[in-house]
Amino acid sequence: MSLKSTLLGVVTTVAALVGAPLSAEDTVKLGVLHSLTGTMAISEISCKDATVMAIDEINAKGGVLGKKLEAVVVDPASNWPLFAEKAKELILTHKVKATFGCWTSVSRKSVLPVFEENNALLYYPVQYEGEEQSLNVFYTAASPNQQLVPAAEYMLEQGYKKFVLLGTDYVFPRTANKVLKAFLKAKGIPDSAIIEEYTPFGHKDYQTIVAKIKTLAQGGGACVLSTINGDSNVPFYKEFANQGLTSGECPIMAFSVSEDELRAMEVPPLVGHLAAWNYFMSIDTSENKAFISAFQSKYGKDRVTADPIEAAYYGVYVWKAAVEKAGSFDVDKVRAATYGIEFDAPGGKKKMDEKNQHTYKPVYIGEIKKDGQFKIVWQSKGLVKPDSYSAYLWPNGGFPAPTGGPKK
Amino acid sequence: MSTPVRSDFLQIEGVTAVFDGFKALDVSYFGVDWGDLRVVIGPNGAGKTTLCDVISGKTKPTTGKVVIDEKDVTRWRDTEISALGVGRKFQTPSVFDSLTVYENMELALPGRRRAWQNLFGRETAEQRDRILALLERTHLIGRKDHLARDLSHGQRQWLEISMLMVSGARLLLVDEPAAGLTDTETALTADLLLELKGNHTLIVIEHDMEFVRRLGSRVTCLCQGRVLADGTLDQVSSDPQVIEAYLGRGKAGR
Amino acid sequence: MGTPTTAPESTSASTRTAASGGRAFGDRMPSPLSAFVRRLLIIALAVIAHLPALDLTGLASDQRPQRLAAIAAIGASREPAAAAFLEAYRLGNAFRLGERIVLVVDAADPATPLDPLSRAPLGAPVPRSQLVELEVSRPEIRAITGALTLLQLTNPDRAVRLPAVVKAGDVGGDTNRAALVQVLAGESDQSVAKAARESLALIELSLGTEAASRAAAATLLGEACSGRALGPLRTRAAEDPDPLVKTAATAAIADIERYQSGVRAAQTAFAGISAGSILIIMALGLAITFGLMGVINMAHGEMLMIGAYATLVVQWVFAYLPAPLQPYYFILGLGAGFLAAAAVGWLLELTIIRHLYGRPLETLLATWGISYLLVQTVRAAFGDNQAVVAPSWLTGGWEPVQDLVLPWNRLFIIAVTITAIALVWWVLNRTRLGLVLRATVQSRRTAASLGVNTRRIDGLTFALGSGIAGAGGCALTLIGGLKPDMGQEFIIDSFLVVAAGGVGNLWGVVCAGLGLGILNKVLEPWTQAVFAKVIVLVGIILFLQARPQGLFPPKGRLSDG
Amino acid sequence: MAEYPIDPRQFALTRAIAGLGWRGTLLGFDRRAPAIGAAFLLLAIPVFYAVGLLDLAQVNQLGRYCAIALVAIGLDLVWGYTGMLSLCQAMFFTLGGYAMGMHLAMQGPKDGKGVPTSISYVSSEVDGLALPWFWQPFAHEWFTLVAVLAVPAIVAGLFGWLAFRSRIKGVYFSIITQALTVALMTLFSLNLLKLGGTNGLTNFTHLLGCDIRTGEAKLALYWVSALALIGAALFAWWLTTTRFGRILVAVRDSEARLRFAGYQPVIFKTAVFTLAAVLAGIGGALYVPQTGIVTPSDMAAVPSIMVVVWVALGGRGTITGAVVGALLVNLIYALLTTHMPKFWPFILGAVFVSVVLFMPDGIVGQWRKLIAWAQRGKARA
Repeated sequence: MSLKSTLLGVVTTVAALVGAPLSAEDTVKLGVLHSLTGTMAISEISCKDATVMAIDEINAKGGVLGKKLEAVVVDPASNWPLFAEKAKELILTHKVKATFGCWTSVSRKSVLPVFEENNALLYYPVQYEGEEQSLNVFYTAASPNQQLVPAAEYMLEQGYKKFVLLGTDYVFPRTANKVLKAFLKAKGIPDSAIIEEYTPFGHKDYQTIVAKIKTLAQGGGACVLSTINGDSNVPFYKEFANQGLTSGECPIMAFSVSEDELRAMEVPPLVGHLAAWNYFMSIDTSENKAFISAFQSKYGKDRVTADPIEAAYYGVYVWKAAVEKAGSFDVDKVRAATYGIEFDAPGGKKKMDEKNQHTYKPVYIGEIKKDGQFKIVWQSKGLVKPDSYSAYLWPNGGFPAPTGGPKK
Repeated sequence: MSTPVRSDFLQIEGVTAVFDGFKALDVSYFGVDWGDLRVVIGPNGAGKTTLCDVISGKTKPTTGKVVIDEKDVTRWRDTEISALGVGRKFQTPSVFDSLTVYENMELALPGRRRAWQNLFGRETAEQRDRILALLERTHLIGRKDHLARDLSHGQRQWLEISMLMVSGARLLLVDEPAAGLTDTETALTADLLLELKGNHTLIVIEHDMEFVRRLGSRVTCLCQGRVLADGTLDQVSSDPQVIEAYLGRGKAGR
Repeated sequence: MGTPTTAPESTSASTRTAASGGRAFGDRMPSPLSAFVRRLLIIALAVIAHLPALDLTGLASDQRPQRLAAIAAIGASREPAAAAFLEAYRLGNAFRLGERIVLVVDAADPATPLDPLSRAPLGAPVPRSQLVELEVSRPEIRAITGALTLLQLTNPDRAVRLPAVVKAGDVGGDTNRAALVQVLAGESDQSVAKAARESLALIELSLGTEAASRAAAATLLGEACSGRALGPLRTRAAEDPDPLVKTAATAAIADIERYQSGVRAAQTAFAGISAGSILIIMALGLAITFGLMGVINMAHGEMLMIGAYATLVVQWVFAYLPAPLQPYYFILGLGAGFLAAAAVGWLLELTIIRHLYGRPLETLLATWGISYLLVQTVRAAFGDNQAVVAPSWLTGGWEPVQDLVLPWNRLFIIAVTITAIALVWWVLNRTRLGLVLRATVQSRRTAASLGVNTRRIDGLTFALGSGIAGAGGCALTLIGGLKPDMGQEFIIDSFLVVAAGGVGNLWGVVCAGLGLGILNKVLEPWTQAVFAKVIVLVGIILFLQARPQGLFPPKGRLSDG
Repeated sequence: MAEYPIDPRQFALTRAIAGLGWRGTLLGFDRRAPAIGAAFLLLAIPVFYAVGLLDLAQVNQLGRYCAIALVAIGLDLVWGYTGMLSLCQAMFFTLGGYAMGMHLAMQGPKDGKGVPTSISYVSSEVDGLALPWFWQPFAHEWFTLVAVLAVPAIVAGLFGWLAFRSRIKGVYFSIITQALTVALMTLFSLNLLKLGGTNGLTNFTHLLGCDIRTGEAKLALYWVSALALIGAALFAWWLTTTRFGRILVAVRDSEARLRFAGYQPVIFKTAVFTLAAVLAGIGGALYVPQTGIVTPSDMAAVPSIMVVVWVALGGRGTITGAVVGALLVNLIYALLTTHMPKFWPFILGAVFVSVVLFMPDGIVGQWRKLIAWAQRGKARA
C-alpha cells in the first residue's frame, strides 16, 4: 500500500505541475520573452508593454488571417539559461508561431540555438553589435552601421578630434568600439587621440574615469562615445556633471540611452548631450503622435516611447504583414514573405532587407532637452541599409553564411 | 598502551600566556607524576582553563616549555598532542549532539584518524565490548542509541569522560566534571575518576570542595596565573595566601 | 564695449582686479604681453568697426566659399539673435523664399515663413514647393560651430560665455583672438577673464610672430598651471625654432605637470575616501544587525532601497510646496529614509526574525524570501525608471584649488557618513539604550533577569540598523540610480566590509570601508576598473586567511564560539 | 544567541494534521517515501515522454534540473552534514560547465582560423583571434573529462585547505566563499580572458560525435543526468552512513572536541568540500549541453544562494531533501515565471518565509517528523 499510494500521489502532482496547458483552436499564440523581474526588468518591461499593445491592437481589428492572437507572456527573470528554457517552452509546449523578445546580447545568444533547432522565429528589438545573421531571427533594431558610424561621423563633422570610447565590458561595447575605432582611424584620427575604457557590469563609481576624461578634454575637441549599459549610466552622468564637465566642453554621444532611460535619470545636467537612435519620441508626425497617445493611454501618462519600444511594437506588424502576404503562419513561408517587405512604423516608413534579416531604418541624432526628450539635430537622408556583418571588421568581405533556417 | 613508571610525566617550566598584555598564566614549574591525579583549584580567572589550553595545545604559551612523556610539545599542534595521548573534557560538556551515544564512543576509539581509513570497515568485536562495558559502568547503556543532545547534563558529563576512557588517552585534562551535577551524580563521577587514577595521569579542575575532598589527591591552587600553594587539600586550604586569594576576591570555595 | 582709446586702460584695470583678487593668474603679468594685448585690441576693434551690416543673402549663394563667408560674417556680427538663427539653420530650418532668407519651423504644408532673426511671421503661409532649403553639409556645419562660438562670447549668460571663451582659445585663429581681446576688455567676471587670458596666451603661443611674446605666453600658461596648454606647449617645446621659447615651454610643462600630479594625487585620495564613505554607509546598518545582533539579513540591501524610495516620495510631496522650499526636500528625505526603513525593519523583526534567533541560516533563507517580496512590492507600487533629482545645492562641485573639483554630492555623503558613525557610536556608548543593548547582546538571560525587555531591545536595535541603512540608501541616490532591485548590488559589498572589519566592531567597519575604498581607487588608474574589482576581492580573501576574524577580532576568551 | 526556546509554530503542521485525523493515514507510509518516490519518478519520466504525457522540452528541462540537483547534494554534504555554509557551489558548477562548454565549442562551428565562433565574435581583435593555447587540449574528450573533475577539485581543495587551515568558520566562511565566486565571475566576464566574456560560450552542436540537438540525444542526456543524480545520491547517502559521515557530523557539532579527540578537521573539511565541488562540476558538465549556454552570470552570488534555498527547503541534512528541494524549487520557479510572470516573486518569497517559519526541517525533514510522530502515536496506542 505504501509504495503504490506514494507513487500515485507523486505522479499526479508532477503531471499537474508540468502538464501542458490546453490550447484553443481559433487563436494563434505569440511568445513574449522579456524579463519582467531582475536587473533587466527596468528596460525590458517597456518592450513587453509595446509588444502586447501591438497584439491587442491587431486583435481589436480582427486579428490575422481570421484568427485572434494570444500573447503568451513569460518572465525569463534576467536569467540567461532561463531565457533558453522559456524559449523551448514557448516553441515546443505553447507552440507559438513567433516570439518577440530579448534585450541583452547574451540572452539572444542563449535562445538562438533553440530557435534554430526548432526553426522558429524571433523578433529582436534592440540595437546590437551585429556580427550575426540567423535565418530564425528578424532584427527589427539597428545594426552597428545604422547607429555607430553615423554618430561618429556627426562628431567628426562637429570638429571633435579626441574620442573616448567608453563602455561596459561586454560584447556590444567591445564590438561597437572595434567598429568605431576602425572608422575613426580610417578618418585619420591617430591612436593617441582615442581612449578605450571598460567598466564591469553594474559599475557605480566613475570618479577615476571621469577624471581621465577631464584630462583628455583639456584643450577642447574631445567627446565621449558611450556604450555604457543600463544603470551604470546614472552614476556616470552624475559624476560627469558634478566634476564640472558640460556638454559644451565634452559632449557624450550615447548609444544606449533612450527616453526610457532618461526617466530614471536627473535630466538637467544632461542637457546638450547626444544620443544616436533610429527613432525618437519627438519625431513630429501624426502617426507617431497616435502611437504615443495610444501607448500612454494604455500604460500611463508618465510613460515614454523610445527606439527599442518602437522596434518591439512594429515587430508584431512586420510579422502580421508577412503572414498576410504569405497567407500562412508557416515559419518558412513567413520568412520568405518578410524579405523586402515595406511597412509603416510609428517613426515612419521602414523596410526589411531583401536577404540579411535586418531592417532598413533612418538614423537620427538627438540632443537631450530639459524635458527628457530629444531634439533631433541630424537625420539621415532616407533609410540606411543594414549590415549584418560590419564592413569595418570584414574589410575583405567573405562574411560567414547565415545560420539556422529550414530543417534539413 | 605503554605504562612508563616514571615521575614527572608532565612538566611545565616557566610558562607564561599573555593575551593583549594581560598575563593569564605565569607558572614557573608544574609537574605531575605518571598515574597521579592532580586537582587544580583557584578562584575565577585564576588561569585554570588556560593551563589546560596550554597543555592540550589549544593555546600556545608566550614563553616557556611544556614536556609530556619526555617530549617537548610546546610548539606541537593540538591534534599531534592529542595523538600523544592527551585527552580533554571541556568545562561545558562537549559531545557530538547529533550522533548517538554509541557513535560518540565509537569516534573516540583510538586509531583510524586519517580520512580514508574511515570510509570502510567498522569497530572490532573487542572494541564494541569495551564500549558497551564502559557505557554500562557509566549507566548510559540504556541510552546507547539515543542522540547525545537528548541526554541530561550529568549523562553528557559521563559520556564525555567515557569517551576519554575509551580513547586510550594517558593524560586526561578534566575541566569541572562536577559542575551542575546532583549529589549522586557527583559521587559516581568521583568514583570514575579515581578508577582511572593509576592507569592514567589526570588533571582535574574543580570548584566544588566536597568533590575535591572526595578525590583525596594532591591539590594545586592557582591564582592570577601563578601557583599559590601545593599539597594536600588541608594544607592548601589552610594556607593564608590561598584564604586571602579567595576571601580577598569576596569568593570562598564552595 | 569701450572705444579704442579707453580700451587699454580697461584691460589693465581688469588685470589689476584679477591680481588683487588673489588669483595666481595675471600676477606679475610680463610687460611684453600686456603691450601685445594692447596692440591686438587696437587692431581688433579696427577690424570690427569696418564690418558690414548683417546680410544673410550670401547663405543662398550656390558657391560654397560665399556661403562660408556669409556664415563667418554672421559670427562676427555680434547680433544676439543670430545664434538662434544659426542653430535653426544647422537643423535645416532655413529656406530661401524668392530673394529672402526665411525660417520655417513647423512641418505644415502651406508653411508660415518667419523672419530669420526676429521670428516674426512674414505674411501668409506659402506652399512648400516655393521654399528652397539652404544647403547645410559638413563644411557649413563646421563654419556654423565656429560662428556660434564667436556669438556666444558676448552672451550675457556667464554659463554660456565661459565655455565659449575656453573653446575660442582651444580653436585659436585670428578672429577668435580679436574677439577674445574684446571680451577681456569688457569682462567683469573673474573666472571668465582668467579663462580669456589663458585662451589668449594659448593663441599667442601658436600664432605669435615674435619669439619673446611666445615665450611670455608659455611662461604665463605655466604659471597658470593650465592643463589645456599641455598639448600646445609640448608642440612648442619640440618644434619651436627659437630656443628661448623651447626653454620657456619646457619649464612651463614641468610646472604644469608638477601641479597636475599633485591634483591627481589629491583627486585619488578624495575618490578613495568618497568610495570608502559609500561602503561605510552601506555597511554601517549591517554592522548593527549582523555585527551586533548576529542576524544574517539578506534583505539589508532592500532597507537601502526602501530609504531611497522614501526619498522619492518626499520629493513628490515637496513638489506641492512653494518653490524656494523644494531644494531642501533632501534633508527631510534622509529622515524619511531612516524612518521608513526603520519601520520596515522593526516589522520584520517583530513578525519573522524574532522567531529565528539562534538559527542564523534559517534567517538567511527567510530574509532572502523577504527581499523578493520587498523588491516586487516596490516594483508594483512605483514601477521602474524613477529618478531622484539631486537638489540644486548638491549638484556641481567645490573647487578648492584650480582643477581639483570635489563634487558636492560626494562631500555630502562623506558628511552623512561621519554623522551616522557618530550617531551610532553615541547611541551604543553614551545612551542607556546602548548600554542595555550591549548587555542584551552579551547575555540575553542576564539582561532579562535584570528586568530588561530584551524583545523590545531586539526590535529597537534591528530598527536602528535598518534605519541607518535607509538613510544610507537616501544618500546613495545622490550618486546612483533608483531601481527596485538596487539592494542586490549593495548586499555583497556590505557583508564583505563587515567581515573584513571584524564582526561587532564599529571601527572595524570604518577602517575596512575606508581601506577598501582607497585601495580600489589607487588600483583603478593602473589596472582599469574591471581588474581593480577582482584584485580587491582576492585581496579580501587573502586578508581573511591571515586574519580570519577580520581587522578587529572579538578578543580573549569570548572569541572562541 | 541560542537562548530562545524553539518556536512552537514549527509544530503547527503536525497539530493541523492531527486535527484532521490523518495520523493513521500517515502510518501507511515509510519515512523513505520521498526518496523512493523521487527515484521512481525520475526513472519514469522517459516513459511519460514515450506515452506523450510530457514533451521534449519538459524532459530536457527535467534533465537540466537533475544536473542542478547534483550541486544540491554537494552542498548538503558540506552544509547539512558538516555545517559549513558554502556560498560558492554554483561557481564549481560553472567551472565544470565551462570545461564542458569549451569542449563543446571546439566541436561546434568555427571561424576561418579554427576558433570557435562563440569566442571569435566577441574578441576585440580586428583581425580575428588565434586559438588560445589553453583552449587546445579541450578538443579531446578525455582531457575534458579530467578537467570537469579536476578543475573544481583543485580550486576547492586549494581554497578549502587554506581557509580551513586558517580556521575560517561560520559566517566568515560564507562571506569569503561569496567573495570568491564574485571575483571569479568578474574575472570570467573579462573579454581579455578569451572565454567569451559575459556572453559566455554557446553554439554547441556535437558531443562525442552525436548531434546534441536531436531528440534522441536529449533523451540520452536526460538518462545520463538522472542516473548520475541517483548514483550521486546513493553515493552521498552511503558516505553519510560510514564513519567518515559521522566525523562530518562531528565537525558540525563540535570541531574542538573532534580536534582534541585526535582528528584533523581540516582534512575532513577539505575532503568534503572538494567532493562537493566535484559533484557540482559534474552537474555543470551535464547541464551545459542540455542548456546550450554557459555564462559567467551562472557564478554570480545569487545562483549559489539559490542552492542553499533548495537544500533548506528540501530538508537540510538529508540527501533526499537536497534532491527534492532542488527539483521542486526549480519546477515551481519555472511554472511561476511562465504562468504568473508578474507575481511570482511574491509567491516564491512567501514560500521561503513560510517554510522557514513552519517547516524548519524542510519538506523531507518534516515528513520524517510526521512519520515518527505517527509511529509514536501507534506505539502508545
